Amino acid sequence: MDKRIATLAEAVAGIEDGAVVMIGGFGGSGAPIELIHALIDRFIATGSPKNLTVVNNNAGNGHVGLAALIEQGMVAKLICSFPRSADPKVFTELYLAGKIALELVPQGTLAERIRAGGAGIPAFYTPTSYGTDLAQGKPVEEFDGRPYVRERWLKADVALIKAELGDHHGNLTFRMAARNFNPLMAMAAARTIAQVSHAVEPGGIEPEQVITPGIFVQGIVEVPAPAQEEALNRANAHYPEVTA
Amino acid sequence: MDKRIATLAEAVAGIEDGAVVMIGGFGGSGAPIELIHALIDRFIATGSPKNLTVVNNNAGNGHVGLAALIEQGMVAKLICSFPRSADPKVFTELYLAGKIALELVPQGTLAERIRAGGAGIPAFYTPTSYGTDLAQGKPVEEFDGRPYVRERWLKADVALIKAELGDHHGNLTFRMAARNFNPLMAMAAARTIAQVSHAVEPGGIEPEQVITPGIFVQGIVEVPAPAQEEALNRANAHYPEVTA
Amino acid sequence: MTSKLSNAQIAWRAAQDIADGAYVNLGIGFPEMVAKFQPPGREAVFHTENGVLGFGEAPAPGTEDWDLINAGKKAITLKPGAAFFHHADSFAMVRGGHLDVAILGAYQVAETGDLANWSTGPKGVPAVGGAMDLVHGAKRVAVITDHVTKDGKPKLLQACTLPLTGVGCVTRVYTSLAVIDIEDGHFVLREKLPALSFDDLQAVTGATLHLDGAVADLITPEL
Amino acid sequence: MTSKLSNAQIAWRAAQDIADGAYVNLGIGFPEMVAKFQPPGREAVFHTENGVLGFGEAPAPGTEDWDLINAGKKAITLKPGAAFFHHADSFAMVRGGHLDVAILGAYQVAETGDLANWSTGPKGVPAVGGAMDLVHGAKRVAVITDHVTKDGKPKLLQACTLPLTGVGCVTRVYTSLAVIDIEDGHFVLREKLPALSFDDLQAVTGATLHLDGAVADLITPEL
Repeated sequence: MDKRIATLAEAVAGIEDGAVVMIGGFGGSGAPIELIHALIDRFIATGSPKNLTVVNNNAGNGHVGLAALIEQGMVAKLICSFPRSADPKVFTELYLAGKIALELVPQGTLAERIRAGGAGIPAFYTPTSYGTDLAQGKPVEEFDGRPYVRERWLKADVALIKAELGDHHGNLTFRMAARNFNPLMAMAAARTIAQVSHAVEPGGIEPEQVITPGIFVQGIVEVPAPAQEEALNRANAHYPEVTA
Repeated sequence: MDKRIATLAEAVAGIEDGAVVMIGGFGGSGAPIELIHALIDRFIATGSPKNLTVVNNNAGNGHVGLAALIEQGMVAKLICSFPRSADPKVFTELYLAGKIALELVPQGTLAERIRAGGAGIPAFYTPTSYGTDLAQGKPVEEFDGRPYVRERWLKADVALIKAELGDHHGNLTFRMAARNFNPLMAMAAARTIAQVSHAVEPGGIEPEQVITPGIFVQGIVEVPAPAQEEALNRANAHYPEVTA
Repeated sequence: MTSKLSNAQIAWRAAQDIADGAYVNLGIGFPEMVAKFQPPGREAVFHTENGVLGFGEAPAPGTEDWDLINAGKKAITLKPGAAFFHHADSFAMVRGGHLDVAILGAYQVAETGDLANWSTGPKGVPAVGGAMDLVHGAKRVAVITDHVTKDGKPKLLQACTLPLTGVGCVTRVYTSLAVIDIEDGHFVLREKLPALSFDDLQAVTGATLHLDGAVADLITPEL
Repeated sequence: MTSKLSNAQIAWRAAQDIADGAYVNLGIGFPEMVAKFQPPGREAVFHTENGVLGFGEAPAPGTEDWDLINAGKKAITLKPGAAFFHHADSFAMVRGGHLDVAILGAYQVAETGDLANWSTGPKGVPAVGGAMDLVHGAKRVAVITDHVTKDGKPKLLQACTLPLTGVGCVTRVYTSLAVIDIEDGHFVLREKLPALSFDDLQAVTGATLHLDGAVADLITPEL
């Protein structure tokens, strides 16, 4: 078994127009910048994929990664908890112009809905959002005298995630807090592609230290020394590069 | 912060009559034998705790660990998925004599109910057991055209679990497949006591390698070179020892 | 000439349908035998409910590590690329549709795909384990079984009479006499022992066998 | 003489109620300041939604690692005994009642314990983050806030007028003028600035302040 994919272009080749795409990361930490940029390259070259529904905690920052994907007009709808940040201008402008749809989900509910999608749990109850605008239209039920809101699972056609080590079976580890949504999204997508900073042979990760077992991963692509969104933004980077 | 408890006797001192006690392990693997035996010692010395509801995947094996706890008559009810095994005589006899209650739960549902208890999810839907005797009396609902059974969370007053490394904050790792239910039960109990084979200083476990974060653990007690149920049973051990 | 396949031969036949790299859960007992018969050049990744992916054969007696067991509580070994995880993650794999194949034993299978394999009735101590989870979620749920019970009664029926494990979950049955798919509430005969007539097979089957194209010969090595 | 507490002083006061070894989540922004004022000899363990327990102060500028951030996306450092985990486990800690204290900011707090702290209305881009989760589950949900809005209107009200974050979730409010508990749908005054009369405090509070025994002086160091 060898799930390695040779190039970023191949890794994102199968993503279709209209796909639901989960993108890992919390802000820039754990964001698969190189996979996102490969998707942008494909769009610029071919006009596809477009009309995507993207699931991410945020709405991107600056003009790289997710923000760049949105800036290209590839995203029709965003499902996220916090589309505000230091420089979310790209999303804000499209949103206020009515050009991108937003489904706002509390962060813990977002995480649990994704896990539920991965775990075959079609719906669950949570106290979160009870009595608030975000519970509107959702079934409410009392358990042990306390009201809870019913939430549905969230699944995706593709997950693009970022990991630290990845072996040929797709077993993954994550670097520090870059773990965040990545292991959950790996579970919830029909096809999960992980960019890994170091591809290793099977056995290169201690079985007890595997965070995402390979069964949740369909392909890995090695991206040594990946870019960090925060660093790119501090350098005012744009993707694709703005040529004067 | 130092969650170390000096002795096994102290570790099990707070468990009251009628308590719901989750006990980690799958068969003997990951079973906190020494904590269970300490609980038996206390019962023999004081007559308490009794009338316990125990949550475990199985019903014990031979005459040590959980089987010995049941043999003492301390357990009023068992919630488990598989109370049959090589030598479950102790449970079988009490059960057929109507002296112990049994709530039979499919293994995956048991795991998910425990996780739900730990995660603040009072109920969830699963395809498991739909149309079977084990779904009787449970609400059924269709999602996306497929029927699912609603299951409730499972919580406990106390969890007794077994870990490999444990630091003073209660961060834990587990040895191989001895992980099983242990991390879930740690989440679902008001008070989780872990017997650890090696107690280490904070920092003695790499933050990325922590499996159960200390927030889920209220006490650790070091038990170097813990007994293994399978080995005890192969030696036909009884607890307490049968004196001729 | 064999009048029916041995368990090993049934397991061998089931193993031929497992693709290289497939994620597979084999039920406790007889189904575990399927692992022995993977065709050369193919390597499935085996899952066990208690939290291991990528395990291999039993260790030599005396070298067991009782923290390294399968769902049947038998000692196992690891292959490179193995992973450990807790029970909730393990059943997320099962329920979430991540396994390619689950191969289970059966007391009875109905033409509707219903399976009964966990309880022979109200006597004794009931025990279900992971059976009810495994029948939901795996992309393909197959059964291996003798074609009839020990006293010669059909195990393939219009409807199960024993307590169900799951409803409409089985899609293929490998028996000691035949390979039968379950499609749209029907048994569809795919392969049968060459020496066995359709009528004789139908006679020991408790529901109508349908045909959909040619029936292949069910031929296995001597094992 | 100070007519009201500074943010640092409010944070200091809130910090005095955090026990040694408590598991604490501090909301983004102003609440993060509480970490600076732990009394000597006490050490709380701080949780951040994005999957870290046991983090410490910000690193020196230029030494940040952007894979080691808090929920506000600011760089942090680790203390011995820290742990990383994914978002579902992180919110299991929150929702499952494992945090001892969550300290949050507020636009408005009602005497019912309702909190509004995520949206100032339909304009602009809505963003909720983890706020709605944090108000459920932590054993104690406290708010730190100026007693009144920038234009002098009460933030402590009979009912919130802004979109709610959660219903009946807040149990204590540390303001620039007072410490107020929420019990049985009432504001109960516990401490107030010594120079401030009850009537003057009531005048800037949008719901009745109840008394339950003596009101202590709210005294903080100069910060």
